[in-house]
Amino acid sequence: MANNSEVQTIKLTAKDYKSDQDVRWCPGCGDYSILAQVQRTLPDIIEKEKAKVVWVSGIGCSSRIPYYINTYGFHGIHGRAPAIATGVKVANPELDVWVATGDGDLLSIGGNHFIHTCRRNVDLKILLFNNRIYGLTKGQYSPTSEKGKITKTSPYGSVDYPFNPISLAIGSGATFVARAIDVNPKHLQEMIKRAGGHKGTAFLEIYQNCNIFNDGAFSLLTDKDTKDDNILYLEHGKPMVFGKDLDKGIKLDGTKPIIVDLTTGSFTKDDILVHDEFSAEPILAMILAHITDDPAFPTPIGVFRQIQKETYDGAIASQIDFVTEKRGKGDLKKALFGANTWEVN
Amino acid sequence: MANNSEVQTIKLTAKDYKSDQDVRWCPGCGDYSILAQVQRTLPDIIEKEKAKVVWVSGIGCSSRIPYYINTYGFHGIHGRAPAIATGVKVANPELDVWVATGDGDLLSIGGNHFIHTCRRNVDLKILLFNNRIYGLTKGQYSPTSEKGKITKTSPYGSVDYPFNPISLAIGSGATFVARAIDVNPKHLQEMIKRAGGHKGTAFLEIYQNCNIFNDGAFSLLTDKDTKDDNILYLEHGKPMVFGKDLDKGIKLDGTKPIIVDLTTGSFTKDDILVHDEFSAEPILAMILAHITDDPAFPTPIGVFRQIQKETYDGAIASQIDFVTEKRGKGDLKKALFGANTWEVN
Amino acid sequence: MPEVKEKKIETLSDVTVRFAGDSGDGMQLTGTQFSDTTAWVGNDLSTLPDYPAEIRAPAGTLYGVSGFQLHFSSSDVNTPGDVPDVLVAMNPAALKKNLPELRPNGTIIVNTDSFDPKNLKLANYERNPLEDDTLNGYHVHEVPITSLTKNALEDSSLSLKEVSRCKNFFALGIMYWLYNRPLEKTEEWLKIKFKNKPELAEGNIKAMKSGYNFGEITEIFTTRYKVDPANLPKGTYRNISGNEATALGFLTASVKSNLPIFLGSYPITPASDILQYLSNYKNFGVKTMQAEDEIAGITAALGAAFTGHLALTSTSGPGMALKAEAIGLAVMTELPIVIVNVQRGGPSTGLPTKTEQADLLQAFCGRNGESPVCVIAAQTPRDCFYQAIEAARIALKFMTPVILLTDGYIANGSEPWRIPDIEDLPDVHKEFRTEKEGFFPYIRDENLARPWAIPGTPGLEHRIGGLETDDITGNINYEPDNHDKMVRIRNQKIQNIANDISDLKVYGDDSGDLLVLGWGGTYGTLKDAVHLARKNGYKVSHAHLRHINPFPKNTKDVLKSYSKVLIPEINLGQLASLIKSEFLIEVEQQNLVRGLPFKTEDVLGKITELLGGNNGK
Amino acid sequence: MPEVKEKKIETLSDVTVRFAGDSGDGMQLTGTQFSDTTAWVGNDLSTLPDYPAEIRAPAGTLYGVSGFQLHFSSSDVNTPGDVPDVLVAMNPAALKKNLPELRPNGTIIVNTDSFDPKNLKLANYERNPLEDDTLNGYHVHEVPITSLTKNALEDSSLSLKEVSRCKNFFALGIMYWLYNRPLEKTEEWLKIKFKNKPELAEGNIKAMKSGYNFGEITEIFTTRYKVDPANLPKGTYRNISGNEATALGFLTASVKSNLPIFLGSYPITPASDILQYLSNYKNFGVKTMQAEDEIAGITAALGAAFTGHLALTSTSGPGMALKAEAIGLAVMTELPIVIVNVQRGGPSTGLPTKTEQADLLQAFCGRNGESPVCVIAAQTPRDCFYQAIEAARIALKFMTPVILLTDGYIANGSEPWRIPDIEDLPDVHKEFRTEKEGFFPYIRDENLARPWAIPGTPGLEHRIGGLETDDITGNINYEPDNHDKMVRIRNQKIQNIANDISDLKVYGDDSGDLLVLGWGGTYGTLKDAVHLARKNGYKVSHAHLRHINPFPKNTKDVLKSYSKVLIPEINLGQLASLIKSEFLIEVEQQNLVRGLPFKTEDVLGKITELLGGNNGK
Ligand SMILES: Cc1ncc(C[n+]2csc(CCOP(=O)(O)OP(=O)(O)O)c2C)c(N)n1
Ligand SMILES: Cc1ncc(C[n+]2csc(CCOP(=O)(O)OP(=O)(O)O)c2C)c(N)n1
Ligand code: SF4
Ligand code: SF4
Ligand SMILES: [Mg+2]
Ligand SMILES: [Mg+2]
Repeated sequence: MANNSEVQTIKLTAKDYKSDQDVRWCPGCGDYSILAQVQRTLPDIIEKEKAKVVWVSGIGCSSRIPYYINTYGFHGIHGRAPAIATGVKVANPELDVWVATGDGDLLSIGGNHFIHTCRRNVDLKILLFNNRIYGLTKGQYSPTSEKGKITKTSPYGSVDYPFNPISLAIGSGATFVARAIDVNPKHLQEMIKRAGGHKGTAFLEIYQNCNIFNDGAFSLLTDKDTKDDNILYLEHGKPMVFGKDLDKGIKLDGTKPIIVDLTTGSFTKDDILVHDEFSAEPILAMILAHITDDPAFPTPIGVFRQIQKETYDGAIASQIDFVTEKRGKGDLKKALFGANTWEVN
Repeated sequence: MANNSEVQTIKLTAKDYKSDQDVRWCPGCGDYSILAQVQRTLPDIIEKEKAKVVWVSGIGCSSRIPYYINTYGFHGIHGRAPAIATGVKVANPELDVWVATGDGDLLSIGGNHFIHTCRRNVDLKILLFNNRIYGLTKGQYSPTSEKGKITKTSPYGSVDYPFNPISLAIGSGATFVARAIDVNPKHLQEMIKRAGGHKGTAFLEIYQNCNIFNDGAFSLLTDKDTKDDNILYLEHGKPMVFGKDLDKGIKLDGTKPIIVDLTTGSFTKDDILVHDEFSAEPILAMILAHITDDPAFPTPIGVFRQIQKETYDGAIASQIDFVTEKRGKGDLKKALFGANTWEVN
Repeated sequence: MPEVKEKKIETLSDVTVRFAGDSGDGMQLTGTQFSDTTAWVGNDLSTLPDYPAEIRAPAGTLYGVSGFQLHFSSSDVNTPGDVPDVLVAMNPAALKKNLPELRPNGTIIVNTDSFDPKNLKLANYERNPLEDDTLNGYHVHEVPITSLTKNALEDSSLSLKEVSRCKNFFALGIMYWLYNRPLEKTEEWLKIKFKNKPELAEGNIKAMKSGYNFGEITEIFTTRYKVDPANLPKGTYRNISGNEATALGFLTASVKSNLPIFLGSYPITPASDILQYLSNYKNFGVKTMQAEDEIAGITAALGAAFTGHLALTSTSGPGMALKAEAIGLAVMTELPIVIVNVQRGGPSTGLPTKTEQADLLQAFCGRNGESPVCVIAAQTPRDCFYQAIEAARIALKFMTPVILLTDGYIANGSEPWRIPDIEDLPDVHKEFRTEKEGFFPYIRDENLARPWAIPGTPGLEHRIGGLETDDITGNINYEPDNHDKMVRIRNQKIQNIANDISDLKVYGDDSGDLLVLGWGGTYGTLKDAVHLARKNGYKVSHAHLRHINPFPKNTKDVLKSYSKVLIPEINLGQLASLIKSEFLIEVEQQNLVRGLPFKTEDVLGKITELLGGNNGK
Repeated sequence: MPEVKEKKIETLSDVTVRFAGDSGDGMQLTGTQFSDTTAWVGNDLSTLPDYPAEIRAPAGTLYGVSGFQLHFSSSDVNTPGDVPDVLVAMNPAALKKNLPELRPNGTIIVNTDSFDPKNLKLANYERNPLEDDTLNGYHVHEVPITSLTKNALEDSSLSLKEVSRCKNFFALGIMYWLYNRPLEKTEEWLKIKFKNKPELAEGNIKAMKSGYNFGEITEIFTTRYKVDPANLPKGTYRNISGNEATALGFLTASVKSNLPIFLGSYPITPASDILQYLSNYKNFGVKTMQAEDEIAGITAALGAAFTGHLALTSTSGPGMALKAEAIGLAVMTELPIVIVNVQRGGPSTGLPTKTEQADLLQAFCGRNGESPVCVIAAQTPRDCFYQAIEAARIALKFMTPVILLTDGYIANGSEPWRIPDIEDLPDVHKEFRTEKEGFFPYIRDENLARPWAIPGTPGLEHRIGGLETDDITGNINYEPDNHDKMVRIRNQKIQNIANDISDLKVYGDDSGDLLVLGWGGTYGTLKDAVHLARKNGYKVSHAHLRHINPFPKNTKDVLKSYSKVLIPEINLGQLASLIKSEFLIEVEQQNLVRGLPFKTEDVLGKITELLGGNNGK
């Protein structure tokens, strides 16, 4: 339903981004926090022009989010959100186009559109609500579920290896790759802002708890007792240290990362790998992507990589401008006449 | 049409793998060489049981190859060969299942099945005939065409960045990743054998000249004058040197590869990066994948990476064995009765 | 202890009850227990769960209401009942949502404890319906179920939350008392279910018994009811839902044909169950692949079909649309595969949790080119079992894709099923070709089926694909005459199936004023409606199509034997258009596209309308 | 110099020629030049290229033969001709492949130089057909075209290979002489084409002139022919193929509606041209996206439709199957989009380079649920222009997906087209909603179209999607009554289009013994056949449907005015089944599914058969 509010002249607030629809996720679902952080962050990213924001989604619990955000929204079909959003953005590059999607939606049925979006560098902000399960269809394993997972469709344990979504995004050429956690609101807000500020495909993986079908999937990263030892906060130009007392660090041995103890005296902060978000080559990002799968390592959170290159929508627009400049605005009569005509009198 | 030859008791030859169908590629097409190397190599890979070989393909010039190989073959629909082949292999893990596909077939419409096949590590040998163009549909750009390419559908130059297929395969978890060139028969044969010998998803990218719609796409790597300076042959345990006189080498500066001149005396072979096909982490492979896109670097040819892990088809079979062992062979009557019955007398 | 009055016992032939409460209130479980016990005492029955679309809607909301309807009788039951006679409403939202459907004069049992301001507001009640005239005209039994449960479990070691979760068993206890059912089945079940948490089993049992005693002791209920056992055929029975029956049908076809199942599928409501059930049968050699999408599901299955498996794929409407291209490939390669479409409300994502019959034409012609497939439809939950076998049988015998249509209503609904003797079931089988002499991949048998020569068979190496194939050799062939011939052969092969299926049967007289013709999940309703109309003296009969492409051979004769034909469908007239085009006869239509099964009275009304108020005389 | 005899000139009204040779022989080019010149001298004409399925089949093979057929006349031309009168055969394979279709007694010009043992073998000729009785009954002109071309270009600076490539222009020269056509158009064209390689232009021109002179001078040809200009309406003409016309129609709709085009498409034969042509019009603001697959193509286009563009997607059969789910989304979201299906031979991959009409039912109902869309079909190459505009007009006005069906035959075929005045073309337009007052996304206008409020419009923020929508507010709504209502509204909206389209027109009398009813690319053939039958005294008329869903309002009346209705189709009877189901009338069918257009004589034969040999009297 439309919201007939006046064009705002003062800065919007989170409330302006709330639609009149009841939010219908399960009580306790991590999606609530993500929605809240989105609504809190949007006023900072898009200062006044709420009408220029479009949320596109596929199908899944996560994909319901457009109904709850009072902007333009398109709840598509399963897996196709990146393609629909590409059409929106190419049609009007002035719009801020966001994609909300789930691990099934983006990485199972929608995998192809995802990698092609990354390849083309379409200027879309993709928020992946990764709960490592199919929520809406009531609990089948997803392409991010761990191997051996027991679910309704894998009563004896799934035989599929999971994707590493960050690795896949990097492998397909994404220009902005980051990760956040639903219950870490400040950091999540920052990541949403960073994604929103990126020109090009911004891929933000958000670990999201599905308390009904996959409760505690990220508890190592969210439980008070364990989170400090298991999260590595990435910050550009900062050494990669972690642990409650920041007493552990990551060091490179060739191309192989190793964990070193900073309390023994053998290593100092200077030995520690320094994060470089802006490296032209995706090697460091790939190293960080892969330590995620290694239980010995902490899970990196933050921006893995951000580089600049021309966007797909931008290139289409420039090409139109260029050709129009060169050949003049199209003349329909000329086009209909073509190269070869004759007269009948 | 069936070939009613007797079960062979002596070693087969290339001729045994020739079907009775006329080969219908354009004269001069690189596909001929690939077909020849396949036919030459198959007898070495699969010694006697021709009937256990299955070739599956999608749609494209390249995808016609099953008709020319006298084994079982399934010419599928566009993009779906990896999925069809997965069904074949899971149904009968005894079979040797090969996928022949093009850059449009595998990476455009078929991208999703490709990355999921890599993720699952299905025991398939995927030969990508990469001619960087849509051949069969007469010359539109493909997801491996360079940006700016002028084709029928991009008269002002394409605005798409290409995929780096090796990077994509690595990003999606492939366990065997290699590259060869159509006109390099010996090396191509070796790569086909290596792929054939791998247990798990083997991805072999073959640079293939389409002399009609994209002639000379790989001429830097095939012309006598330029090829030595532009190809880096990867060999496990060997330093990465190249050039006509093997006088240039690759060295790592942190995670960044640089080219060094071995003739100045500043560097010796010992400074040079040594190839490790079997590294557990895909970092070295990723570095090599990405120098392909850098015109300053030679193009690596050979095996980028090979690791071992359980295959999807293998895991499905083991799970069946395990459950059957544990619960006994299924009893239909019991299954029909279920948990809760009553009698009506 | 209060004095126990002797209560009146009334015998009924037919009762429909509906349990309704919040999603968290365990209504599905309560309903299932009541069904199981009811089946066990020998009634015929039919059930219909009604889940909310949300996974876990916030407690107390209208869209969070979960319902379970059950129709049981001392005679034949064909539907879960049009309108409930009894409603158990665990909260205001459940009352609000279900009241409109209750029979006038019906009985309501409410949990008064939940009628607090917060819940009333969540249910959009401005005033407490227990206190105004909302419930006038109903028999209302107000029971403080929550507090009574708490009282009963005062001494238990369970937490308050756990205690409160037992309240549905208190309600069940009341219902058991009311309808004179034994507690033992549920008691047993609870003991097994909570064998690791005996205190929970005990708590629930105690709650149930307290509910039972509450009925016995209090003055609220003056009458209890008896529904005598139905006269069912002898045998061993179980309850079965449509999706479970489909899965078991395939399992049976697999065992009978000695071909392992390969199911390539992608989860989708309301079809996911089939994948879920079949995943359990690993020790039958069943291979299930949860594919990355519907296209991978069916194409992998086609790969397995090529390789000699019993190939299956299961989905619902939108997923079916995605499989269209691959079904065409199955037609061209003439591989045996069964595609199950558990229809739901459409178009597009539509109404995922609601039922519909609107994918019939899609099954017929939702592909490019002349692409004929066999289409069959199941008509009740248990019929899914037989039609799954039939689909597999035809697919293998004729080397063709078969589309099996079921729908959300019969897929989720359940009914008692007399478990058949395996030997009595139809023969499902197909030989692989191994003989080299005279082998060609597109040579045909008397039914026009081509041979099945699977990879691994020495000497039969051959290639198949989606390009037009040469008659006999199977090579690529672009010749005009060959194409025309092959188009007709593929079509004829499907028509030949008509020689291999049973005639369309008629319930009622062989001719008359009206034939009610249906297909799929409306079976029970149409049958009941026709039964009632006939009782009222109308000359009306009922026929229900299971085979839709091709139609049974006698279809035309049947249609022509009645003055009028009425086709009720949960779509805008899809079977009607096929019948009109095929037989050029006028038909009457009844189309209600409400995401719900038909009601008997809707159809009865239409029959009466068509035949006139004077009983057709 | 030999003596020049005066040659006889014969006037003909109607000629069909076919150029045939190896793919490398430039036959398409030769044919196009002959057409252009023929059009320029004022004949009406129609052309049909026939490419091999292979990209570049090996030289000399049968499957490497490339043909170009051209029918020209001093009166109306509706088809490229049933059977050629003249065959130019550049090699044995071309002769072998095309001879069976030549008119008995027809003329053959062969390049004798190519009849060497190697080429004869490649063409599967056991003996040289020039030396046995194969060509008895034809007028054969044996010309050593290759050597004559070489002789003519002896002094040129071109390489031998280049010289040999000029031989098609020698052949063209002969044909120009034979049919009395001027050389100047082709001369001009060659000069522009090879402006950077003038020696090539010169060589080809010289070859052509030598061919012309060869006809003049030698004794081989005794007669030349004249085909007078046709009586065509005044105006400026061009040749146009169906795919080019489709692209230009959309471009026109874009300019007229002031909406930039967004075309999301994936290449596929024979539809790729549309994407290719439209990619050239960047300076019209046309946005083309070569998507990763057909699904991305249409869903991106839907995104662009939401954002206020003229949204298009183009494909052929298998690609159409893949778009099914997304078309359902377009139906539910009620967004304007045109989906072009250039039909080819099916099912599955089928016959990619051949024509067919077998995707009609797929267009109608190839989706889940009740998912009605508007379906229209173009009937000739130039008609594609008008139907593209019509499709865009309806899509925008009714906020609906429209499926535009063309086929490989009219897509690749070409004909002269009188370029219309832009002002005379239909109005295509749609206002965006900007008014906030009273806005709801699913409020409707008098046609039942909903408003188009595009992102960026302040105050009209709203959400759409594939779940069932609430009437008016567009919120998600799962209620039974709303669903039934919306299903009917969506259907009624499509039916309303019937109020906005022109009546079905009849060629011939308004009533009679037989109506030949067609749709799509068979137009010209049916018209010709009916024309000939009428000349023979039969009471037969012709009507051709452009709007198929909904049918024009007078369709029933038209059908009922004839004793019989014949529906010829290149499928097994798809329009026939729609007509039967909609109007309950018996129809006669003629179905040839050979990947080829009908021949006039086929249809004429059927008419005669139906009406009896005695001219229907
Ligand atoms: C074409 C199609 N296939 C399948 C479905 C069923 N479906 C809906 S959502 C979903 C997956 C949901 O998982 P995810 O994307 O991880 O989202 P979540 O619910 O976990 O947020 C599936 C399989 C569908 N709606 N459409
Ligand atoms: C569903 C579908 N979409 C499109 C096509 C048309 N098509 C056939 S092959 C092809 C691409 C060919 O390119 P590639 O895979 O690179 O193979 P190549 O011919 O270059 O070997 C396309 C677009 C098709 N056959 N089916
Ligand atoms: S099912 Fe899981 S993901 Fe979906 S709303 Fe409930 S808690 Fe959230
Ligand atoms: S078009 Fe290109 S890829 Fe295809 S057969 Fe010809 S040369 Fe080979
Ligand atoms: Mg999920
Ligand atoms: Mg290619």
